[in-house]
Amino acid sequence: MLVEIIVSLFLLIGAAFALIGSWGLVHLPDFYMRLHGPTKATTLGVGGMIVGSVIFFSTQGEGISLHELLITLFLFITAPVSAHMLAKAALHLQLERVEKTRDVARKNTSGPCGK
Amino acid sequence: MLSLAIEAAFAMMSLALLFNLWRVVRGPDLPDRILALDTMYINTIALIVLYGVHEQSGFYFEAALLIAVMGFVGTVAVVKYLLRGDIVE
Amino acid sequence: MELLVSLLIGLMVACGVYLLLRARTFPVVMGLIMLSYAVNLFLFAMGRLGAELPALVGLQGQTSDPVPQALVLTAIVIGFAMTAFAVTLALRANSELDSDHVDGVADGDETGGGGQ
Amino acid sequence: MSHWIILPIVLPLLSGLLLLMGRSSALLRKRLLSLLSTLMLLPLALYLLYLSSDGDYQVYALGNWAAPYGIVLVLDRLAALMLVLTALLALPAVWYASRGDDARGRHFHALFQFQLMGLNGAFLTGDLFNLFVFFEVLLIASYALLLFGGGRARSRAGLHYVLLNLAGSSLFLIALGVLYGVTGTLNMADLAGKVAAAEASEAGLLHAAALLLLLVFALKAALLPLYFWLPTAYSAASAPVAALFAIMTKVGVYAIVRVYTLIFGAQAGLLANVADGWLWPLALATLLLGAIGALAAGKLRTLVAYLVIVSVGMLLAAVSLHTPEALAGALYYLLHTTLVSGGLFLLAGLIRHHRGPAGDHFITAARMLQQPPLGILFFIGAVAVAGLPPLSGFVGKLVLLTAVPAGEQQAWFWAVVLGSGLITIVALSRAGSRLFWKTDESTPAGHRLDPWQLAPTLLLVAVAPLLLSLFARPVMEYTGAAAAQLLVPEGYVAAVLGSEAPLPATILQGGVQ
Amino acid sequence: MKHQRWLPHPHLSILLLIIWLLLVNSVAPGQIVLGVVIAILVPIYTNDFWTDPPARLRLLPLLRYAGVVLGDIVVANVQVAILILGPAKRLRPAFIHYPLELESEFAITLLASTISLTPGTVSADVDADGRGLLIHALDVDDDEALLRHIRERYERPLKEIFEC
Amino acid sequence: MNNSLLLPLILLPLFGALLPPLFHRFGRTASAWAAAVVVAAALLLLLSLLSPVFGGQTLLYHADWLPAYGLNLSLRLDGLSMLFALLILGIGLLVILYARYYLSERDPMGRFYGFLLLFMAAMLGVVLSENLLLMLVFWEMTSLSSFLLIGYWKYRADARQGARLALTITGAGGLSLLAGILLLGQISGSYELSVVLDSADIIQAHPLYPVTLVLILLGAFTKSAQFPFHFWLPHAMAAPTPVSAYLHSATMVKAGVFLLARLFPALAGTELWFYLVASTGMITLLLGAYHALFKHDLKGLLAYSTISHLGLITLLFGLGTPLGAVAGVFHIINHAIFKASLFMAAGIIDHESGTRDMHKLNGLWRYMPHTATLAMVAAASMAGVPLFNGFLSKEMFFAETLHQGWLGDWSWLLPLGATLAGVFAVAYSIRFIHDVFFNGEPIDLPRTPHEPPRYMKVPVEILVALCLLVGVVPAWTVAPLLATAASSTIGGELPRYSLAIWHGINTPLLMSLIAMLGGALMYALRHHLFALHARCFRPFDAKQVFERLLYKLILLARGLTEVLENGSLQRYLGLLIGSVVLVTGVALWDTPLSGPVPSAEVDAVTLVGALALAASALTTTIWHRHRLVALIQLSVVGLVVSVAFVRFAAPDLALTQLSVEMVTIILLMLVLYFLPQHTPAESSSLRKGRDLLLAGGAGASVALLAWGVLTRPYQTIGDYFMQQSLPGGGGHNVVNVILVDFRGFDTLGEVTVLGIAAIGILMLLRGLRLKMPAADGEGRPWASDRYPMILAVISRPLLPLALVVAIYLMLRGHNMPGGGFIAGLVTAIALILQYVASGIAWTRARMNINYIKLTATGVLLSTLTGLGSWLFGYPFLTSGFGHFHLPLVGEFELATAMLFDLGVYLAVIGSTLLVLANLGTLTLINREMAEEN
Ligand code: NA
Ligand code: NA
Repeated sequence: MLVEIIVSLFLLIGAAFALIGSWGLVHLPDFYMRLHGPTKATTLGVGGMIVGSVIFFSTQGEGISLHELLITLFLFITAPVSAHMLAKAALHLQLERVEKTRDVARKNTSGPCGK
Repeated sequence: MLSLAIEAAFAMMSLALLFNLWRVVRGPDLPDRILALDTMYINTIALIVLYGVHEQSGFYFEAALLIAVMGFVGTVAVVKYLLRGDIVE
Repeated sequence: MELLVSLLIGLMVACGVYLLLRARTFPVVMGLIMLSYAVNLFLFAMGRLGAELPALVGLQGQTSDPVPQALVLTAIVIGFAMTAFAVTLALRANSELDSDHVDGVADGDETGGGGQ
Repeated sequence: MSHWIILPIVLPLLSGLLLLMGRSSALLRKRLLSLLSTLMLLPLALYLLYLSSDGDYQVYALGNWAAPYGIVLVLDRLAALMLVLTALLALPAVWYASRGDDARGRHFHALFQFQLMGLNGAFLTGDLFNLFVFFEVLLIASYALLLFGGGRARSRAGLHYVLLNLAGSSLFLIALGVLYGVTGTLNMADLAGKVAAAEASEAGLLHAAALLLLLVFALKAALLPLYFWLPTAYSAASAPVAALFAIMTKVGVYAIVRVYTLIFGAQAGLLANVADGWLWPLALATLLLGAIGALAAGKLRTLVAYLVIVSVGMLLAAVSLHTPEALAGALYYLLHTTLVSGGLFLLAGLIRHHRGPAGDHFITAARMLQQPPLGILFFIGAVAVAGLPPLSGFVGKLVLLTAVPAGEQQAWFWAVVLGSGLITIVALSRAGSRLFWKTDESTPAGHRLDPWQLAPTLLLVAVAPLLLSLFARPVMEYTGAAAAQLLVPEGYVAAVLGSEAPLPATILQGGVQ
Repeated sequence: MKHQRWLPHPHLSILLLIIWLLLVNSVAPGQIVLGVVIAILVPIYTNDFWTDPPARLRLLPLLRYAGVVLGDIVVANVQVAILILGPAKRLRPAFIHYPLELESEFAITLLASTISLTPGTVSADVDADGRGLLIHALDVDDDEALLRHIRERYERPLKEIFEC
Repeated sequence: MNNSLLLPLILLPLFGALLPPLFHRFGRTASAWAAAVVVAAALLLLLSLLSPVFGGQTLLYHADWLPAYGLNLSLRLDGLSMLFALLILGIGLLVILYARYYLSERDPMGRFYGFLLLFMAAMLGVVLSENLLLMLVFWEMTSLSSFLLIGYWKYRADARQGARLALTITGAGGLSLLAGILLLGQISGSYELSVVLDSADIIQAHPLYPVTLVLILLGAFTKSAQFPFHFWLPHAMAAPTPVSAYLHSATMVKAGVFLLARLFPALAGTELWFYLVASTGMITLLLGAYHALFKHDLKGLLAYSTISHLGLITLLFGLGTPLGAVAGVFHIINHAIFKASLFMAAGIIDHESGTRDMHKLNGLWRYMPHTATLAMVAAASMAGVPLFNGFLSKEMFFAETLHQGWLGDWSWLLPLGATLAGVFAVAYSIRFIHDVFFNGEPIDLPRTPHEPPRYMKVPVEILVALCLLVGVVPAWTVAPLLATAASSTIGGELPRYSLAIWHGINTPLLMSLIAMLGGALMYALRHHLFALHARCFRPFDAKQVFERLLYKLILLARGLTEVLENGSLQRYLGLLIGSVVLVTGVALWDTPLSGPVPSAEVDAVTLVGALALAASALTTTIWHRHRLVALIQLSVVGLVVSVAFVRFAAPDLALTQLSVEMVTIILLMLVLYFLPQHTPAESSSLRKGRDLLLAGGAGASVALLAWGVLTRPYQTIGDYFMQQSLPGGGGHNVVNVILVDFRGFDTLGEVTVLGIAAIGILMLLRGLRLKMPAADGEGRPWASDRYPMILAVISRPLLPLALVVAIYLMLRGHNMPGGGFIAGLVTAIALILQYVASGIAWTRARMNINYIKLTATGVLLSTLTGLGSWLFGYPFLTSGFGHFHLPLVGEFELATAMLFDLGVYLAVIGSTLLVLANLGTLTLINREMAEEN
């Protein structure tokens, strides 16, 4: 029962963060800000699910099941690349940003790529 | 308890995916759509893991793993295209 | 569920066919891809949708029909090979004919008599 | 179980793979290997013909899995005949190609071998999905071969050909899906039984599947209204490729014969002979429109391509009759038309190379340096393909004309066949007159003929129709037997499904302890 | 280019073995044997593709670093969740340039990934000369604090792990 | 019964046709000799058979050709065929001699004799055939070989057109004859003449008799140049004169009347026969005779005269009486003799004077008296002057016209017409002589005429002698031949007839007299008649009309073809889709749509997935003109389909779909670079509407099919696989066991397809020149950062990690979701990522694999695994597996299917990289090319 509660908790946490991240994607005003929604909330979103799953399967009586952790591992390797590349693309395309965005850049305002 | 939580999680994931879909469709810019697609992939991982727990079956692990390993390749390809046109140079 | 899947397959076929009927190679290739999604799903559905478990030996419960799955796998691979060929050919045609029109005619010439 | 049956598939596959392994510069060695492999197919096919000639079915269970579960190859008279035909056509084609046409790009011979693999597989398989796979093998090889050598015309024609066939492949899968979804099986013999036993509630779906399959095959066979792609495609291909393509439409015809005798034949209960009502009028219209197209053609390759369409109309009209006589005649005619039109494509290639910039267009041009041999070949080929005596075309036409049962059908068939025959004669005499008679005599064009290209052309254009005509009786006896066998599909079904399933093999049982 | 060694990347091999055992979800002897074989063979065959791996790598600091990052991710997730759920008007987004001390590309990449993985910041670009990162932050009030935070919490440990 | 000498009669000239071209290198004379010897040999052979035939025997020869279809190599030599064979070989021999001198140095003589002998063989075949189908074979061969002969002077437009006209008309007749013969065979039950000729009652009573008769007559009439098909014959005069002398006197055109004679017993004697044949004959007789008079070309005159005489013969057979037939046969002989000699004489005149125009030809008597004499005799015969052979048969003809009984009160029409034709015949015969040999002086002839070489006249002399001999002493010369021929024509008792020159003064003699006088009068009035003719008849050139008609026909054909095949793929695809909708509609029309199986509930997540699928499919379509946007929408479809496979318990499918999805995106991105970024808006709303209709129809069709199947129960072979997978295939993952074992053959084919596609793509890319856009769709220049650092640094270590995952997927595929294909794709994606992240040069330096060989090796490995089973006596692709035990490792399984799967793995890597890497390299190549230029 306790296990069930813990698993449920993790699943719900995961789902909640996935949802929040996706909400951010919908709700935030410019691309650069939207970029934060998924890349953050979904890390924990998936993470929550994974932990829930690990606990769930490890308590099914068929030994410990940790392989779901690999999903997180690979996601941690690959997800930042997507985010980084997307940001690069957005800078290159000079996507509009909300006006209040401050530029604390050392070089120029349009980003390092704008030559 | 668990099944109720799973139902709720399913509902939230569905809503999340709908949000993603909205952004894919709405754009306005290409990076937005790509980002939304990428998020869909990642949310799909979560959904598959959740489905595995729901079905109490480990057969779907590989699908989730595969997305984790390969899902970003599509994003990278499209973004590289936006940046350079030529993705393999 | 059966109705929903049938309708979805039908919708995908319709979209695929509409794209297939476009005049430029790239939308046509997208149409082919869409069509192959639809066909794969169709072929898979022919093994019915009621299964809860994958077609693995030793599971308790209703497993899915493995035959259509094997067919779909073959179809996916062949479809991929064909798409790759078609899209490369589109490239070749675009280069040789100076147009990506499926009939190789210049822009703005809709029904164009490619003729002989 | 004789392993010979799998060889027509495995042999070209292996040689195709070996051809890919070799260095790309070693063209001579590749030619030899390709020729040798194609040459070996002929005795092999003849041996299989001999095996099949006693009327027994040879069933080869791949992976030792009995039908209907595993894939089986089934050798009957028809399959053997098609194998022989393929070998007979392929050898001159690859021989011709080896004199230079294969050097216009890479991997010609590998592609050629894969094409043969696909063809032979399609003729041998007893499994409908496997037929799809072999269709794809032969199609993808044909796409590449069609485009071999490059150029604008090929790109455009190739694009149409490829895209249409891709749509056709999707259709094939849908039809297959419905068949499987209703009957739960893919083996053709098993399907025959299941379809025959189908209840009224399933008949509509099976009917749809049958007609969709018919469309797929009709697209390959080039039946109205799905033949419009063919003239441009075939006339764009290089000569040896077009020659080999002479059998591509026949694959469609073969599939129609096979499926609509075995699965949807006369014994198919509610679905008996579902294709016939569509085939008959469309085939006749195809026949006529093909002849009209031949008359309209502006160059020899296009003309021959239309004659291919004419032959398809002829064949399918006969097939739709479902009588042993008509089927026997159709199979004879199939042999004739495939070889002769293949040869004419080769001849068109020769003429093109020897006629300077005019190519094979029907315009006045300088006379060819060595006109007489080409002229004689053209005359013989024209006689053969127009169905004039004494060559095989006449025999085939005669047999088909007599095969149609008296009555309204006969009147239609005769009128269309004879009418299109006349149009064909006019078209061919005009073509020959333009190419060989109305010439500018001042300075001959071209160069000396390559006897090694002339010989394969001669084989197909002249020797084949002559021999087919001289030995019409034994050939017709064989095709008659093949037709009889086709019309009693119970034998096929019994041969495929009747035997007890062999026990699954476990070669490595035990192992190291 | 090819300099075959028995164990070109021992750390990688260990990682691969762990991954293998996780994949098969078993520590049966057979799987360990197979995993060892794979863990040895795969790096040999992919050696050429990883020409500039970190010269040295200190394992314990690395593990500590991983723990820190994971913890930060959880905390930041909650913070950002609150930000996202709140009105967007309140947010103070900014592009911040972060001058790098790290020099190895691998380490820089790890830092950039860490920044991206921790909610609230994304590393948007690397300077052409590799001397700085462009970071987009969702909500900052104190630029310097953020730069300091990254420097202290992530870049220094990474330096410790990979460089002298 | 089986006379083995008959076959050589045909085979001698048939194979002999090869000799003259071969002997041509030894000179023209050698070539002529070769031809002559062949014909002489055949003639001798024929003469050796003379006595049994004259003794009333019918010699037969039979060999099977295609007996089941009634086509046999059966020959017959009776009186009629003897007569014709004699004409063919006899006159043939003379023509060979004549042609030797007629043809010029620059005419390829070997070819001429070759064609001539070929024609001769065909003609002999026609007259010697016992089997009607065989006769048709030779019949068509005469058309073909005469086509070659008429077109012999191929550089002349009139020769080419004349040849084609003749071929078209006689070819059409041949096809009609084929149909007629087939019907005749159907009615009488055999194609053998001996049966057919005995079945007159059955044939003439059969409801199909009229159709049969018409079809056969069409064949005969076209060949014999009967009205209204007569117009090809004058244009066939473009042939060298020896050809005309041969084809249009004794042979080709006689084939038609031969057919009338041959089938006389079976078909003649009915009212229909009379009306069709006799009236055609009569019209032709008059028409030919009339036009002959007004031709100024010598050969033209002879051509129309031939038409007229053929009409006469036809009319005689048309009467349907035995005596008429006798007269017909007799006139065949006579006409052959005098017309051949006239053609030859005309040829001599043409040859020696350089023209055939009677306006110019005058007074040649002075230059060539010998030839003139010969011509006069022959012309007299043609006119029906007593003491010449033509007179005898013409008298018989006049007599027969008086004795027919079909026309009742209108019976006088026949003798009237006959006499009128006689008048014209006399007139044009006089003209032939007087206009040419007398009538003043020649008018600027191209050459000064003189007598021809000695041997050129010999054939004419022989023929003219025959005219005289037959005319004067018919009983001693022609009588036995005529009797034999006529009796076998009639097929029964010969009627009483007399060949005497003098029958007393009777109506026919009167008619002859009228013809003579009238003819002379008409010739005297010729100038007025010519003027009248020129006023009333506009010159009508059938050949030009034919050419124009043909041209219009070709234009029509071209128009129709272009309307059908407008080269628009959209139309062709539209037709295919339309057909799909049509046949599905027809098939499902009266079928209940849904079956008895209840549907499952739809859960919320699935519904959301469905929504996503539907939305993205629609947006893909709607925004298809914005290619990249549509592509992203399409990716969503792919993702949802993958998830659907998970949802419906098909993990293998999900894995495959996902990995193929990745490769496809890379592929499309690679290609899109070189294509326009946007599709122009060019579809009219009509086109859009049509396409929407088609798309909707196709979608509805497939949806109906899916719904129909999904709601019906089925039994599947799938259960067998579930049971046999482990014991028989050694694997738990049934899908995989099906792929590598149960249906491994499919998989082998599938990877072969992949390999071939890769090779084909490589071929397409070779030498491909492409424009590389310098800016993206919105005109922005590309970013400068080629290989983003973070991407490169992550990609490199990802490769070993991905490889481990691939190995894992592959090894466990047999028992769990996975397998060689997916593993191959994962590996390929990891490798292609290196290309994307670090570039081609970098990757190539590290991985120098020949992808073609890798692909081939993979397929080869799978194939060899399959072949391995032969060693154990099992069929191709039989798998084996076993459980093994090793210390430390424990128990594990090995299966040959794994080796097979390894082959698949390698082939997939090879072909995927072959495609992607080579596509990627395109830019490199094009950049280099651009820099070079
Ligand atoms: Na971050
Ligand atoms: Na590139």
